Amino acid sequence: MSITDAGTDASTEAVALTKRDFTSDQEVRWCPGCGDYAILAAVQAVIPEFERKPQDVVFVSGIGCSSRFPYYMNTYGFHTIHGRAPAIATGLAVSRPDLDVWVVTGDGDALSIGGNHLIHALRRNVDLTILMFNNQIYGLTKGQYSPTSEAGKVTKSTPFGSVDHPFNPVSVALGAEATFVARTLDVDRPHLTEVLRRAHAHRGTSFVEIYQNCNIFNDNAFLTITSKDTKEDFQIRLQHGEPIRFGPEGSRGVRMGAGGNCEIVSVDDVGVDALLVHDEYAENPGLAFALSRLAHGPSSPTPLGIFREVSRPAYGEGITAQIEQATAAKGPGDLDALLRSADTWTIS
Amino acid sequence: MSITDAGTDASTEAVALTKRDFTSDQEVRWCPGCGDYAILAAVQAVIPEFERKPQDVVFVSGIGCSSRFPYYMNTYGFHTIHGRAPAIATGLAVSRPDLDVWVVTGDGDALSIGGNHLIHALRRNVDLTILMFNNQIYGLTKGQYSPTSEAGKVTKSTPFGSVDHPFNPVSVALGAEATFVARTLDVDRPHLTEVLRRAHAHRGTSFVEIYQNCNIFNDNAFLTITSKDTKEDFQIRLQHGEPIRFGPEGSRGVRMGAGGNCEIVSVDDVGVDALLVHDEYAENPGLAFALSRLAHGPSSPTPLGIFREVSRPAYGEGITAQIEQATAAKGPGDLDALLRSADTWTIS
Amino acid sequence: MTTTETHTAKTVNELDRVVIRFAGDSGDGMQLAGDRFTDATAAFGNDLATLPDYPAEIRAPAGTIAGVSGFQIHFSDHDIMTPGDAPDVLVAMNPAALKSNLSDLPVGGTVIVNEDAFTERNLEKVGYATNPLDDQSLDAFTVFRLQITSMTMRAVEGVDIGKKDAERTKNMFALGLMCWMYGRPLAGTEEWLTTKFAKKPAILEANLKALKAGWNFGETAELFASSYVIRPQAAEPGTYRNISGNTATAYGLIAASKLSGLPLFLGSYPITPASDVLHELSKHKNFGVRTFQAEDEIAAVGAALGAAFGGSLGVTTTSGPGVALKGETISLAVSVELPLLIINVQRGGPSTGLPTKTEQSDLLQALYGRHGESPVPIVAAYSPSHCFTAALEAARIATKYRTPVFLLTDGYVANGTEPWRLPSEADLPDLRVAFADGFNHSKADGTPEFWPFLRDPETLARPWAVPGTPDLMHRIGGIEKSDGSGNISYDPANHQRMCELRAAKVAGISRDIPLLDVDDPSDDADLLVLGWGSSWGPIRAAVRRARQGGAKVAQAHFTYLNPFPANTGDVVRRYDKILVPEMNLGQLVKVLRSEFLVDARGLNKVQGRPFTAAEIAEKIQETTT
Amino acid sequence: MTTTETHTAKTVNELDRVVIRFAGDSGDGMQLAGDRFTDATAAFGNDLATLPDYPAEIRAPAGTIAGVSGFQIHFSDHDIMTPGDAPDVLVAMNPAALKSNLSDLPVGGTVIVNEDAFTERNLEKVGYATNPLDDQSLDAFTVFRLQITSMTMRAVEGVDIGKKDAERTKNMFALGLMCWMYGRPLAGTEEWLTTKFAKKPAILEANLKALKAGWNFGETAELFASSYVIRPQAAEPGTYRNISGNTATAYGLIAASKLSGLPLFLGSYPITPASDVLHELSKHKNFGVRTFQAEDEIAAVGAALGAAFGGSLGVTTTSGPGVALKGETISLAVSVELPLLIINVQRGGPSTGLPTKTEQSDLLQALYGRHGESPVPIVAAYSPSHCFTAALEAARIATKYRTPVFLLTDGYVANGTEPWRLPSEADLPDLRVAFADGFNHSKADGTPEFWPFLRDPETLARPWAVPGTPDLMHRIGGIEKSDGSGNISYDPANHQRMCELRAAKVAGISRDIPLLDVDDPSDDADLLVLGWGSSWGPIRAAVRRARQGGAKVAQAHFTYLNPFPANTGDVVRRYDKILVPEMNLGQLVKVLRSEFLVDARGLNKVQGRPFTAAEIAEKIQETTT
Ligand SMILES: Cc1ncc(C[n+]2csc(CCOP(=O)(O)OP(=O)(O)O)c2C)c(N)n1
Ligand SMILES: Cc1ncc(C[n+]2csc(CCOP(=O)(O)OP(=O)(O)O)c2C)c(N)n1
Ligand code: SF4
Ligand code: SF4
Ligand SMILES: [Mg+2]
Ligand SMILES: [Mg+2]
Repeated sequence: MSITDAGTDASTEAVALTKRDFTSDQEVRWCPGCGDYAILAAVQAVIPEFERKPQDVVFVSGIGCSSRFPYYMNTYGFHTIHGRAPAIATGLAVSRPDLDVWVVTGDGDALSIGGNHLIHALRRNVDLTILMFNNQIYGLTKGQYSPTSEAGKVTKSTPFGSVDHPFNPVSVALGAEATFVARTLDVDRPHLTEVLRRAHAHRGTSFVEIYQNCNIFNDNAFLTITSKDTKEDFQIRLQHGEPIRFGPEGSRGVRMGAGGNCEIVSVDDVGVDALLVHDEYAENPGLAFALSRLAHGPSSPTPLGIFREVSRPAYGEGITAQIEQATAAKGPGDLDALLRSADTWTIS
Repeated sequence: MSITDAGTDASTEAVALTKRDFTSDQEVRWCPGCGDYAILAAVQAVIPEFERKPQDVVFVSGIGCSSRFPYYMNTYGFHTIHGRAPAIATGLAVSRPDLDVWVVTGDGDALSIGGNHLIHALRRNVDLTILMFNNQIYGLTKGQYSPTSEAGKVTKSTPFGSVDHPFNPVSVALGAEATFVARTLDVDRPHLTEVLRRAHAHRGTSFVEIYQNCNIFNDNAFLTITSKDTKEDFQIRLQHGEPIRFGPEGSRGVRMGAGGNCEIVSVDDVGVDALLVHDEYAENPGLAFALSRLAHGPSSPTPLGIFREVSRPAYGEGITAQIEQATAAKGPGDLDALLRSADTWTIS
Repeated sequence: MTTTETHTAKTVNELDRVVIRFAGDSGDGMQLAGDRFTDATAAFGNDLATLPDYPAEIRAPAGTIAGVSGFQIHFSDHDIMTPGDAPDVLVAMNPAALKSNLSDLPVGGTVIVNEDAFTERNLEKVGYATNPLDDQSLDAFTVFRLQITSMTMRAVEGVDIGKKDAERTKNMFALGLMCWMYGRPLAGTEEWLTTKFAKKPAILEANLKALKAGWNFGETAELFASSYVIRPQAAEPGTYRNISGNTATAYGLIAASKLSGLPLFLGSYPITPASDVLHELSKHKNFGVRTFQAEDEIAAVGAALGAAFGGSLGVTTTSGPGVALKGETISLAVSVELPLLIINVQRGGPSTGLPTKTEQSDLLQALYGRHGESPVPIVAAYSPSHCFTAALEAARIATKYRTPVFLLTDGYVANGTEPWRLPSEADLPDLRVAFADGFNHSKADGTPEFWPFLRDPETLARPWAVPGTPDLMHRIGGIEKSDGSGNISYDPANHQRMCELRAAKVAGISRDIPLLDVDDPSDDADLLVLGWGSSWGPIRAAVRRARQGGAKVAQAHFTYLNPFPANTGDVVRRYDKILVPEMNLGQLVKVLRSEFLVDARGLNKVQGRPFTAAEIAEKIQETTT
Repeated sequence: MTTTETHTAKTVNELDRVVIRFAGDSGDGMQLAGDRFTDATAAFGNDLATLPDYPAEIRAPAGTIAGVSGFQIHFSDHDIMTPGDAPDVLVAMNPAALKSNLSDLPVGGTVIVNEDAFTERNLEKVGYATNPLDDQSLDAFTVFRLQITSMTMRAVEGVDIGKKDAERTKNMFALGLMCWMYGRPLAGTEEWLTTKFAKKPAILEANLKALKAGWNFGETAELFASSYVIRPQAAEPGTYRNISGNTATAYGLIAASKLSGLPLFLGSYPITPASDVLHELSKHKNFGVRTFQAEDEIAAVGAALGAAFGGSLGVTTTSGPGVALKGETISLAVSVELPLLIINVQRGGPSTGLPTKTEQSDLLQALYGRHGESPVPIVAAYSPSHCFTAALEAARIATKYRTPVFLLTDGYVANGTEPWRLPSEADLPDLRVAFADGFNHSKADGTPEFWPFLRDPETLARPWAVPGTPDLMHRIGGIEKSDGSGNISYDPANHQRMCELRAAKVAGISRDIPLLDVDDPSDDADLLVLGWGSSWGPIRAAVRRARQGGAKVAQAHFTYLNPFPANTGDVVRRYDKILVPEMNLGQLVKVLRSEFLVDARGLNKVQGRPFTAAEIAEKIQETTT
């Protein structure tokens, strides 16, 4: 059987798949209360909608609590090494455009050791759906600060507080030419589900930052934006084509300042017409970037949703096209001819 | 002699230094006509102004044609390995805040293999002056495309044209929380010199992209913005506090669009007051990012100058401060006391 | 059963050594109970060795085998080398703990179980069809079924805490009971609890009550006929503390920094089981320690090398997968000849392997895991406290010879603990380093100049001229350099000379390290048992045991693995048979065979856990008879 | 001197072998002249071997020693193994070329110099105080002083090109002259030039004129008393071409892909001297080849492994520093047991070392450069054309045994060329691979399931089930896996079993590779010369030479270095003395000593250039007498 046959077994008739079809028999081993459970449940619940058979789906991960994810999916899975999942998945996606390839990673895995592979995958627009579980901590190694931890964080490796200024993952992705960038929350199942749908539908690299609570080493990191009391004030939910409003009865909004940076205003003061209308599809990432700068970490009103979705050929398509063109032009490779493509001489 | 004594030898009296003091005895070995010569000359000419003695200056580089730079400076120098200069320089700068540490790197060195170290140095704001010679090619390895090469580039490794979408180095740096970001040109000595002055004066990481011509493997890559005929139309020279204008008699300008992206306009059409006034010091990087998106590669009007300079504590300062605080609080380390800091018992 | 109020006069039996294993769910606080018992034991003056053993998952599901966390302590009235092969007493807080540990218990051993946890649900989770407390499974052991949970709950009744918190104090009950049984005073633990829960008085009260209740239960229950006493060991006079290998490594580095006068710079990326060295060092900033949690292992070693270029004691700590990433930078350090310490706290490989378990399988990587001819000296620690000395030695070699040095420890010594007779700073070696401070060469015309690769004829070390030093400005790099001047050189003969000089420099260190010490009391042994690193404990214990059984066996142990001590050839050629126990598939043995052409044979265990003395003793037996 | 118009009848002498070295400034086009001469020689049917030698700088300053570029060709009427120890004829286009190459020329050798380039300025640049053409320095040689530049300029006069372009054709003049001297026809070169400069007719014309002028000059000048003829070799019948090692490697990979039915995926990051494999492969997309220039070496090998997981033939090409970065990923490949080719075109180390020069110093890195017990098979190519076969073999082993495999070549075979008798696809081995396509195990209740680590009992290979295959969904990873099911397992005994199984799988390959072939014509040699990789040529030549001198010497050469061929122990134990020439400080010799306890000794050269046959022959002489 050749690999191109693999995905096309006609015997699998079109029976609707369910969550159960995507659930492996492995016992889930995160700490009780971990936000990873909710994300797993959401993925397992939504993935049947995508009408890909389990055998055509692959989850690739690095190392971290989050990277245990593939074991729990009844698909193909590859739990690789720390930080390298985007690179490994690139090879898979480029060589097997017929597959549906996902990457599950953590804030340390993706942005610390794996930063370079992530930004290059984004720049190339490899056809991957990347879910980054951001708990702002190293979970698996028991609680050191991560590149998304807030400055001053006291952890095992920073008993006097970290002196690092953190990354804003959405800004990093936009600076790296990402074509799809979104942010969502472990605890908001509908929002998470919708973002997953959109991310999966996007061709090229989709980068999804999922705020995820690590109740053991960084509990309540996202409390302001998740708790009933404060979430209205702290969640700025982006909706394409709509003026950006939030707060009780949409009383607050976002305006584009003259200097190219977004500012939060009172709608009563400025009027709805002054508000910025969100445009997911803006070719220029300026708007998305400006939105990403509204909050550095979840301690101020934080945009959630899809920052940007634009279309650019996926990397693998370009490679496949060159193969097709070369084959059309030269015919399929003839080994004997290749070896004899230089000056030859014959001794008889 | 302890390392803290090293920099403070009183015998070096305050004689004004000259270019010659910073020129090593090593023969310069770039191809004739290479843009690197001009950058070397500019650095050697301006550095005496900074009133640092040669012994207090260190150039650290990776691997590449550009990375040969340290050999030609009569300072301390470390020609390291491919992509790792920012990491190695971080250790040096953090442990020796008394030194003036520079990094010289190429587009491949900094953005391909070294991308992760670069973005983390920027995020941390380590006190480094990083000069990235961008020739949009791998020079030393004889001409493969780099992460800044334009899409479709035909090189030895991409005979059918590359299918990679390139990075915009200024956007990458801004997405990575850089505090100082500038772009300049090998062939414009005054502009280059002024940018070097500003970069050196900045505390924290200064990131300078220098367009550099590789006349062997990527000749004339920057021709539109350097040639007499076209440069007026293609150079957008950023000046703090000034409306952004360019073109013959400043006939064109840059306006901030409603969607947060910069657009090029005719000044006659919109009037000077509608133009964007450049603000290097804007705390929010939105403006700088929007400007960076005006051009993707030098084939359209390209902003040159200082995109952003903001102040944030340098990483090393934070580390030093913690040492000072701990020492003030606990006194200088007492080894015997440390060993005995747990329960002890005595056998006699 | 229930506590009885009857006060019985209990017998006290004297023992010379005991091994206890606490085992329970990750949430049961077994590591804490073990630590406290260890401290009490240390303070009492017994020699001891410990072995914590925790699951790879952060929090495996409660009650499962994967979630079992164990802590073993071996203590005695004489010096001991291992945490013990098999426990004499197993404290099992739930069915999973019983199931996964029972096979280690020798026939006749004692099991103390928390009967309350043997619910149907818990039994099912681990696949017990019937309750092992009720069938014949435990017939070979002395079993004590205690309702530890209920007794604890009763003890803390009335304290103002939630049910969950109350239940969590059951580890203190177990600890109290064991302290009673082996005569460990409670005072130290009480003090410790008081400090720890100073701000949570209710929790404190509950813990103290549970602890006391455990003790009292032992004292009063008719269940236990006797308690035991293990006399303090007759150790060398001095002040002692209990210490783990990772802490000893951190202290050794701080000491090396003080003694050398070089500020300490640690570049590290967290990884099990090495992270604790980073954690420990980051606490001691008042020693001028700079710790840098890098973005990855390459940046970590790079920053350490950059700091070394600047005159710091540059150190990087990691485990095997991290070393695999650092090879290119270590090769640069070899080429530029700068001091650098690479500390590998080895764990189970290949790849992610068994990340929380121990192994000695990175020796060949340390020797050869780089491109080109790239020799690096290697020092290995053989016990928790020896990590201190080994770190000092590694730093001494690195700074004196201007070379990267590997310090190999492993999960076993890193997390294990033992009593350590504390040295005084005054007794520690002088490690001061002289930086270059002037010209060392003249041009043809007599102008003085600085040659960064003009070597010390004795050590072959090059001068270390740190930035900031007037006149000595120079450039170094990874391209081959001219012998002496250090300028880039593609000259063929020079390259050969430089490769040979770098090799000779490292080989020459053999003149500067102690000879290999052979313990051969009968002086006519045929068999030499030769090891390195953490297998020292079980090897020592096994050799002692074998000798007691009448075997003639010699023993020697490497702290220095590259170069070997100068007398190694003489030593190994003196014995007919050489047995090399290693926690790998045979790495040192390969090097010995190659270097000395002796038919050394391996005893190899790759199970994520240390040898037991019995395993080695058996092999000795087999080899000597 | 000037050309004369006198037409003299020239003698033709017959030679059996000649070594010519073209040397000049990087800008002088010596590589091109060498390449063309080689092609003409190949077409003529001589056996040949070439050695290009270019500077590390892209463009070192004109006229300097650092800027000298050389190309040596050895051709003969019989089979030869090396590009020749010393040139018979040196063509030196400027003083720097003369100075840096003269020491290699034996007394009596011929020097052809371009007198025009011996200007005061050029002499000064390389530190000649007086013109060596005018003092006694060249007395020991036969010197021809030709005004190559001026003659070229005159030849191309009237062609419509600039002065610089005109001057640049002087390499064609030199080539034309040498072709005349050794009777190489010009037709091939003329054809090649015509294609190359199809769009630049003026340049074409100038080049053709210069070429012809050179030939004519030889023909007519009274300077050269004779020309030489080297008859075609009596080689095996077949179709031949000239090929470099890097091209042969690329072709071998394409062939392996076709023969196995697995699409080829190359993940690579450019690095000298490996980049040309990437360049070559990226041309052949019509073979379905996917080339991925990654952001770094880690991504390159990662992507190749990802592609292998998907069912491609995953390959990564690099040199030593790149391998140093790939160790962690290779260790993952060992653990997940997926096929992967890692091709190391070795260069001078450590660190950046001598990046454009050759060395064999990464053998121990290939064997041991990873953490944990991480065995990887190793194949090494011994000549340029052998790279093709070696690549096929590496691919066969990787896919059959589901393991990463190292293919070691080096700068010498990679850039060197030799004639290659072309195989036909039909004669190449069948490398077809069977993916898993169904269940292979049953649960206790009889439900069928797929066990990704249930091994083939013969090869110990695990099934390769690629994504897209129905029913076989499974997860793999770097944590230790349960033998069979492949589920994560921390079980101690399982870990030992898996480590041993992985080792046994690799060791078992020895049953599947040819025995070590020993060439011992007298059958009573005492000395065995044993080598690996590219030192084959000089070893063969040296052994032949030694035998001609009467020495009894046996010779064998490893293509497979892990595992060794099954008979290796027998072979090495059969000889009293074993000599192992290596371009390193002794790596294979270490392994042989360890494995077989034989006192093998090294002959070690680490100079960035291959052994000469004389160096090895001398050592053989010394050892056999
Ligand atoms: C090469 C390597 N370095 C370090 C580690 C140790 N390590 C494992 S996971 C991890 C970080 C985990 O953090 P994150 O990616 O945020 O995932 P989380 O556990 O928080 O989900 C580290 C440092 C490793 N396994 N491999
Ligand atoms: C680990 C490693 N990988 C690859 C190389 C080969 N290499 C050297 S420089 C270089 C790229 C040079 O490009 P750039 O950084 O843009 O510098 P330039 O030469 O253009 O100035 C590469 C791929 C190397 N020396 N080391
Ligand atoms: S440590 Fe944190 S992230 Fe990891 S499983 Fe536990 S709660 Fe989740
Ligand atoms: S190859 Fe290009 S970048 Fe390198 S020295 Fe030559 S001109 Fe400059
Ligand atoms: Mg995390
Ligand atoms: Mg470049």
